[in-house]
Amino acid sequence: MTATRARAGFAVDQKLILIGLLLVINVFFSLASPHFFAVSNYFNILKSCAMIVITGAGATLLMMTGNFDLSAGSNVALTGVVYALLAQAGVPLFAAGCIALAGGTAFGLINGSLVGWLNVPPFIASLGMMYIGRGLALVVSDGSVIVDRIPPSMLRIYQGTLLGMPYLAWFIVFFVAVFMVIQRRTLLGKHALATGGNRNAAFFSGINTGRIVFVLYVIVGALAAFSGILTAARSGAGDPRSGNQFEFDVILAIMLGGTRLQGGKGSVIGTLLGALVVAVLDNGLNMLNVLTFWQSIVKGAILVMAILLNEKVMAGARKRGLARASA
Amino acid sequence: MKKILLAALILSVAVAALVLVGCAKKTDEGYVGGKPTYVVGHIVYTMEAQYHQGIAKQIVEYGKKMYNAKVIVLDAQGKDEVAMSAVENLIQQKVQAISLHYPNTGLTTAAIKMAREKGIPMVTTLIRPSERIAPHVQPLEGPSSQMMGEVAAKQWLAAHPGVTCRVFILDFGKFPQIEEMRTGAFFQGVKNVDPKAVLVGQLNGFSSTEKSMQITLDALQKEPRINIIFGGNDEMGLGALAACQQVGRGKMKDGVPLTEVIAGLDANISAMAQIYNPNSSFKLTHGAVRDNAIAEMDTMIGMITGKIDPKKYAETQVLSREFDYWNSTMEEAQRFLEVNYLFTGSLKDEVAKAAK
Amino acid sequence: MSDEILVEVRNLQKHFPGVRALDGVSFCIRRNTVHCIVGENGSGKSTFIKTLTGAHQRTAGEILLGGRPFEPRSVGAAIGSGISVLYQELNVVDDLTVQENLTLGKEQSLLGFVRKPRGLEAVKEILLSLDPSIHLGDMVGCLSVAQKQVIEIAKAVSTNCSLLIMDEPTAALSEQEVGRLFAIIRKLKERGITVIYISHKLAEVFEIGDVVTVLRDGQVVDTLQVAEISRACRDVPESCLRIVRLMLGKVVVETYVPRPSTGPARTLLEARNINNTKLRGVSFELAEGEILGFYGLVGSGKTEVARVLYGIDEYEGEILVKGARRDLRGVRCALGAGFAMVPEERRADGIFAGLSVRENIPMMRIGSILAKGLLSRGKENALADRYIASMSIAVRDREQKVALLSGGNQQKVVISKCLNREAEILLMDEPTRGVDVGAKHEIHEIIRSLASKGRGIIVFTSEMPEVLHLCDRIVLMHEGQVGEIVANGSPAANSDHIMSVVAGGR
Amino acid sequence: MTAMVSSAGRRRSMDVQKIILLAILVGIFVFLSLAAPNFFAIRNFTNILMQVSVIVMIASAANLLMITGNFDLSVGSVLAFCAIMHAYLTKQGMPIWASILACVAIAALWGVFNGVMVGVLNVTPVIATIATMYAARGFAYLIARWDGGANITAGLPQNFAEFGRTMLFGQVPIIILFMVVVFAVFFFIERKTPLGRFSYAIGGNLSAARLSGINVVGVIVALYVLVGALAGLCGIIQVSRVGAAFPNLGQGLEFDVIVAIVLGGTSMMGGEGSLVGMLLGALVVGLAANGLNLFGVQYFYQTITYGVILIGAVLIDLAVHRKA
Repeated sequence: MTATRARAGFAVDQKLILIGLLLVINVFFSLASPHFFAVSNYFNILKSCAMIVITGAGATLLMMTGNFDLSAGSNVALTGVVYALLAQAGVPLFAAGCIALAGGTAFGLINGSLVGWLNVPPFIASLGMMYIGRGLALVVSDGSVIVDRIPPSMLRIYQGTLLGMPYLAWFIVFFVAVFMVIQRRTLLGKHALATGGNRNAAFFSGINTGRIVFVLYVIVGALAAFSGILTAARSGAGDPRSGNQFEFDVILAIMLGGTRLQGGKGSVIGTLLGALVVAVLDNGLNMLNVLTFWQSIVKGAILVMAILLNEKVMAGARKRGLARASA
Repeated sequence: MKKILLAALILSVAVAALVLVGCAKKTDEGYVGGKPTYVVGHIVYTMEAQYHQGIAKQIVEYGKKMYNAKVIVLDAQGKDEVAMSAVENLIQQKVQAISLHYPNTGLTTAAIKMAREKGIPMVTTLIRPSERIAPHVQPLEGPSSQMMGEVAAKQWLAAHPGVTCRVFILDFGKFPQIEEMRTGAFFQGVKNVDPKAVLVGQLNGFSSTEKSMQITLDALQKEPRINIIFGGNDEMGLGALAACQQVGRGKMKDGVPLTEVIAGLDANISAMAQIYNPNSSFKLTHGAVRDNAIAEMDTMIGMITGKIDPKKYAETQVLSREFDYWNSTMEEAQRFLEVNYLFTGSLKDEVAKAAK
Repeated sequence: MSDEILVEVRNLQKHFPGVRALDGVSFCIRRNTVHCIVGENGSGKSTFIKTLTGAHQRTAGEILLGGRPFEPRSVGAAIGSGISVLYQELNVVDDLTVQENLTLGKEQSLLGFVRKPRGLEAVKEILLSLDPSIHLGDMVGCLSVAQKQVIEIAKAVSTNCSLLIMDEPTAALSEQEVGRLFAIIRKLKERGITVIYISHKLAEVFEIGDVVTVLRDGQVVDTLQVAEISRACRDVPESCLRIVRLMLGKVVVETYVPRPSTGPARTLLEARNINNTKLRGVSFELAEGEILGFYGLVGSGKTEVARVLYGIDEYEGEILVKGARRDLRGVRCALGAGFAMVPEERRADGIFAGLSVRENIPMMRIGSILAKGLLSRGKENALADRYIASMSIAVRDREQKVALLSGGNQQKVVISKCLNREAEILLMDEPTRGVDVGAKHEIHEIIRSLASKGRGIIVFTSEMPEVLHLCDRIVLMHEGQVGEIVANGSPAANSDHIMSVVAGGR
Repeated sequence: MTAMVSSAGRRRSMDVQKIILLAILVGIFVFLSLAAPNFFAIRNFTNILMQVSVIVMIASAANLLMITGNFDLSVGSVLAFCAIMHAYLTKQGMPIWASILACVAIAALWGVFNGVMVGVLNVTPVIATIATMYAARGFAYLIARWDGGANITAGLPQNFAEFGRTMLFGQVPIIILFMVVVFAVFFFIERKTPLGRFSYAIGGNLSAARLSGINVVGVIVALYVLVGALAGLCGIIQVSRVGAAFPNLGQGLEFDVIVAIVLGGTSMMGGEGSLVGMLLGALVVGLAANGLNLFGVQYFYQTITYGVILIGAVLIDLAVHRKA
């Protein structure tokens, strides 16, 4: 039967494009810049996109249900500030981290309740929370960077390494793995896909779609909070202005990875690849000492190209009868 | 279909590549003996502001001329993550020294330490890091800001005896050091002249002329008696001016303030053109571009050659030159612009145009 | 045992603002029977189902399930108590495999991890017994409508439901598939499952039903034993019309009346040797004032012909309109060439549900309501009223949202929209699908009158009665080729011959 | 849960939402007139209108676009691009009228670019317009740089700067006139022209629209062009108001626009919405901002209020529906 083949083919193709794209730009940069092709630099790249991947891993599942979270960036800032404030107040870092995490999770909880239970459109709910969160971050920090009396050990999460690999890289591996499993092997993953694929079907199968969405928002909130802690750890300070436009980088990575805004099929790996493409571009372009304004233009071009190729693949998949060919 | 994919892929990547090479090329020529003696990095808080672009240009120019040094300029785009990966990026590119301007004081400290581990000395500028462990270049903004405040108040009171100074300030949203060196100092200056002076309001102008205009409009609505406005940088000052003119104010008669006095900061061309226009009420600014850049460059080279101890906090202070309609001549301004902003035109003409 | 009452409905009431959708419905459903519910669109059938399955909360009355009062608060609750529904819009997830769909919502899991479901053999067995051509690993997105239905049925069965409700399950099926579905329903009966079967098609009621309840305007007209009626039919054919009369209050008997041909008609359309991925060497002609029927099983290529003529699919070959060769690339050139189509999927491709009747009708020829290049409300209203009258569309007023109309009236709106195009050649893909008997009759009348006005009409249908009643000539499709073209009324135009052609090519 | 019920519900919601917005508007209004200093004054109302004018102008076109189920995140960047372009050209001595035409044309081209990507190549609007957003902003900075700075301020013809601040009858800033005109035009388009009707059709049922022979691609491209052109025009107006061109003009504008539209009851899925609702939405936001500035509230709290209004408005709306 063609069906199974079609499915496999589809999945592979789409990843292949990103992988191919990655290879090409990697080769290009390696040739163009003497400093690019080095383990340490790849660690830099991983570090620079760690937060995006970590949050994106969960957000991918959320987008598979047809929802998204614009408040992630504000959550990052708020959590970071709270974390720093607690640390400043002398709370042991671990405890402070837990409290901050709880706070960020609560943030996701509100998002989840608004969208999952009260049926507020995700755009409005999370955009509103984006403003509120940003505002709160500025209020609690009184708009200034929280840095005095912060124990230097805070930096360790960001700068430390394990077996020669930065913690952040390990985190990427860990979270991507976890959420791959969740996506492929768990009820949550299946039901998320069902919710986005055909809400009625999910509903009639007795799946509580509201709860799925709610849970995923909470998860994304927690992940964003964790990213917030990492952000604070990066500078050893809580900056209420950090994580600005973070949510876009996340959504961009997810969509590059081939997950549709409308929900349905999606893949965590795709998100990882998408984030890497952007990160490698940023890093490489800086290596080539390209003027920042050109960088943004090139970035735009590459984005469109990647999506175009995705579309082509989708179309191909459709031709092979994956989706119902409609006029 | 596969063919189409491949073709599209290769084609578009190729195009992108060409663009890159195209703009990467031109930075790498004109060094004595074909290659630079030193390679250093300079991280800009954001290339959006004319002031910061100005400094960047100066460092590149001066570095090349003076030390045959190549300066890699990276833009932090006002984002922590970008700033940090910029530092990592420079370390990766094995530069010999880095100069960094970023308002997150914690991040700058962390960056200094990170670079130091890799044996790369770093100098900070404009915003002092949270820990004073490395050389720092600081324009003396405080005194100049205060002086501007005094001049503004004097001029206002001279023209309107007995009318208390009502000050409105546009800032970047509460940065302590900005408070200390710019907004606070300015208001202090006003108070020195007019003890009864009141601060009507201080709001974030997001260093955008557009937003500053809107906010100033609201401020003037709230308190029409505002008569001294200070913009945390020239962009905001111009916004304030635009707002005043929108509501039929912003006027002077041969330097005699009719409606209010506006001050900015950075001393860039657009500000100067208004300052020497006898009819507009934007009249004061101050700034240091070239000297700041020179100090940064010298410090970096000094640290590389071992003349300066990269682990010791030493503040190189540069004068932030104050300009106003009453106490500084257009010729001085012309020279300042030429030196600092590589200005090639003639200020006189600009003013003439603006005054039309 | 089989006489035991499974569901008893007593004076069920459901009121919506302004409407009494159900107005005191009472009847019994016996265990292990196929209980048909018939009635026009808007007679309250779907409302009844929704109340029974907890999608709606009843206003008054009571339902007894197996003797005990039954008050489903939610769809979940209804499923829990063994009631499953097969809705018209299929509720399967295309992105999941057959197996994942079958187990969706009741996966065995350990700490949230999906386990290899244990009861799989059971499901597999059910699926096999229903349709062996479906494999557990297939992506549901690649299956046909019928197959998706089977999956839903299998799912219902595997949730060991005792009552399965089918809401017009044959709407999207070809006769062959209908046959298979009925076989499945019989199997279900063997499994001791009671089926509530909702349909417009009396033939189906006779074939599969045990008991039939007739609804009209939210009230029960009568509940009858199908066996009795059919016996009656055998004895006195007229009494066969009794049930029809019950349903409509008026009699509809359709038989083909060859219309007097007004001399040698001009050829409107000529297709020569059309080929594409699905079609092989299709050629036919359409004369002015002719109703040409395309009949065939699903996959026989009749829909593909429609798509080619309407410029949706690519093709090789020649298409001449009034003798002039036209190259149909894209819907807009097809429209330009004088075609207009009533699409098969009314909801998906036909109506603008959110817009009013007034706004829907002029969509295909906005020019018809323009005055000096601007929309003229006056013209628009006039146009809408004209069609509401001529098509006797049942609406509150022309401002009513099409979404709120019954299926039949929605279809009429779609047809009006198409007619307003004033095209010479009308392509009608399943023009009466999901339309009640009364509306069906009216639509047929409309088609005939259009033909008599000299339009050329091509009807693509999977209902043999429709072809036989309506069309002057019938193109029998088989595996993408024209099997045979029979003139209606000729001896060749009998169901046996037709079936043999479409099924076997010869 | 069937298409019928939900869509019916949404249609009803439209008017309800407008009423709610109106209520909120009046509420804020009354509160401010009582509490805020100098709020209740003609000049302040012109002031508020002046501040929402750019948003309203662009949103007038963007509203129709969103009714088709698409949106444009690049308006802010295109605005900046045209602002800089215009400044650059006039500085090079091009006559103002010519430069205006040229810039609006270029802005329209950005629109074509978006429209083709979305309408023809089926790139999802998010990615397509974000890409344009990056590109246009990038070029804006580059042009400024080629001119030798981070912005173009010096050397602009002064009389043009004056023009943007002209007061009609000494009371009404001319930009408000522009706003009224643009709004009226699009009100007309929405109600009276095929373009408006087709937008609803496309948003309501894309495939039905195609099969009805509506030129879907044409409509979408046309709307993107209109949005782009208006963004460009606003850019030029801003230059003339501010008296200088900055590449960071219109930052975050795309959001203010979308928020105004969505607050006004246009669904992001398309198919429904109205210009009047959008205007109310924009006014709510503008009024709130103005009030908070009058109180001299730090922008920290302003952002919070912004979010609360957004969510609050929708929640009230939903609550009302629960009852209805």
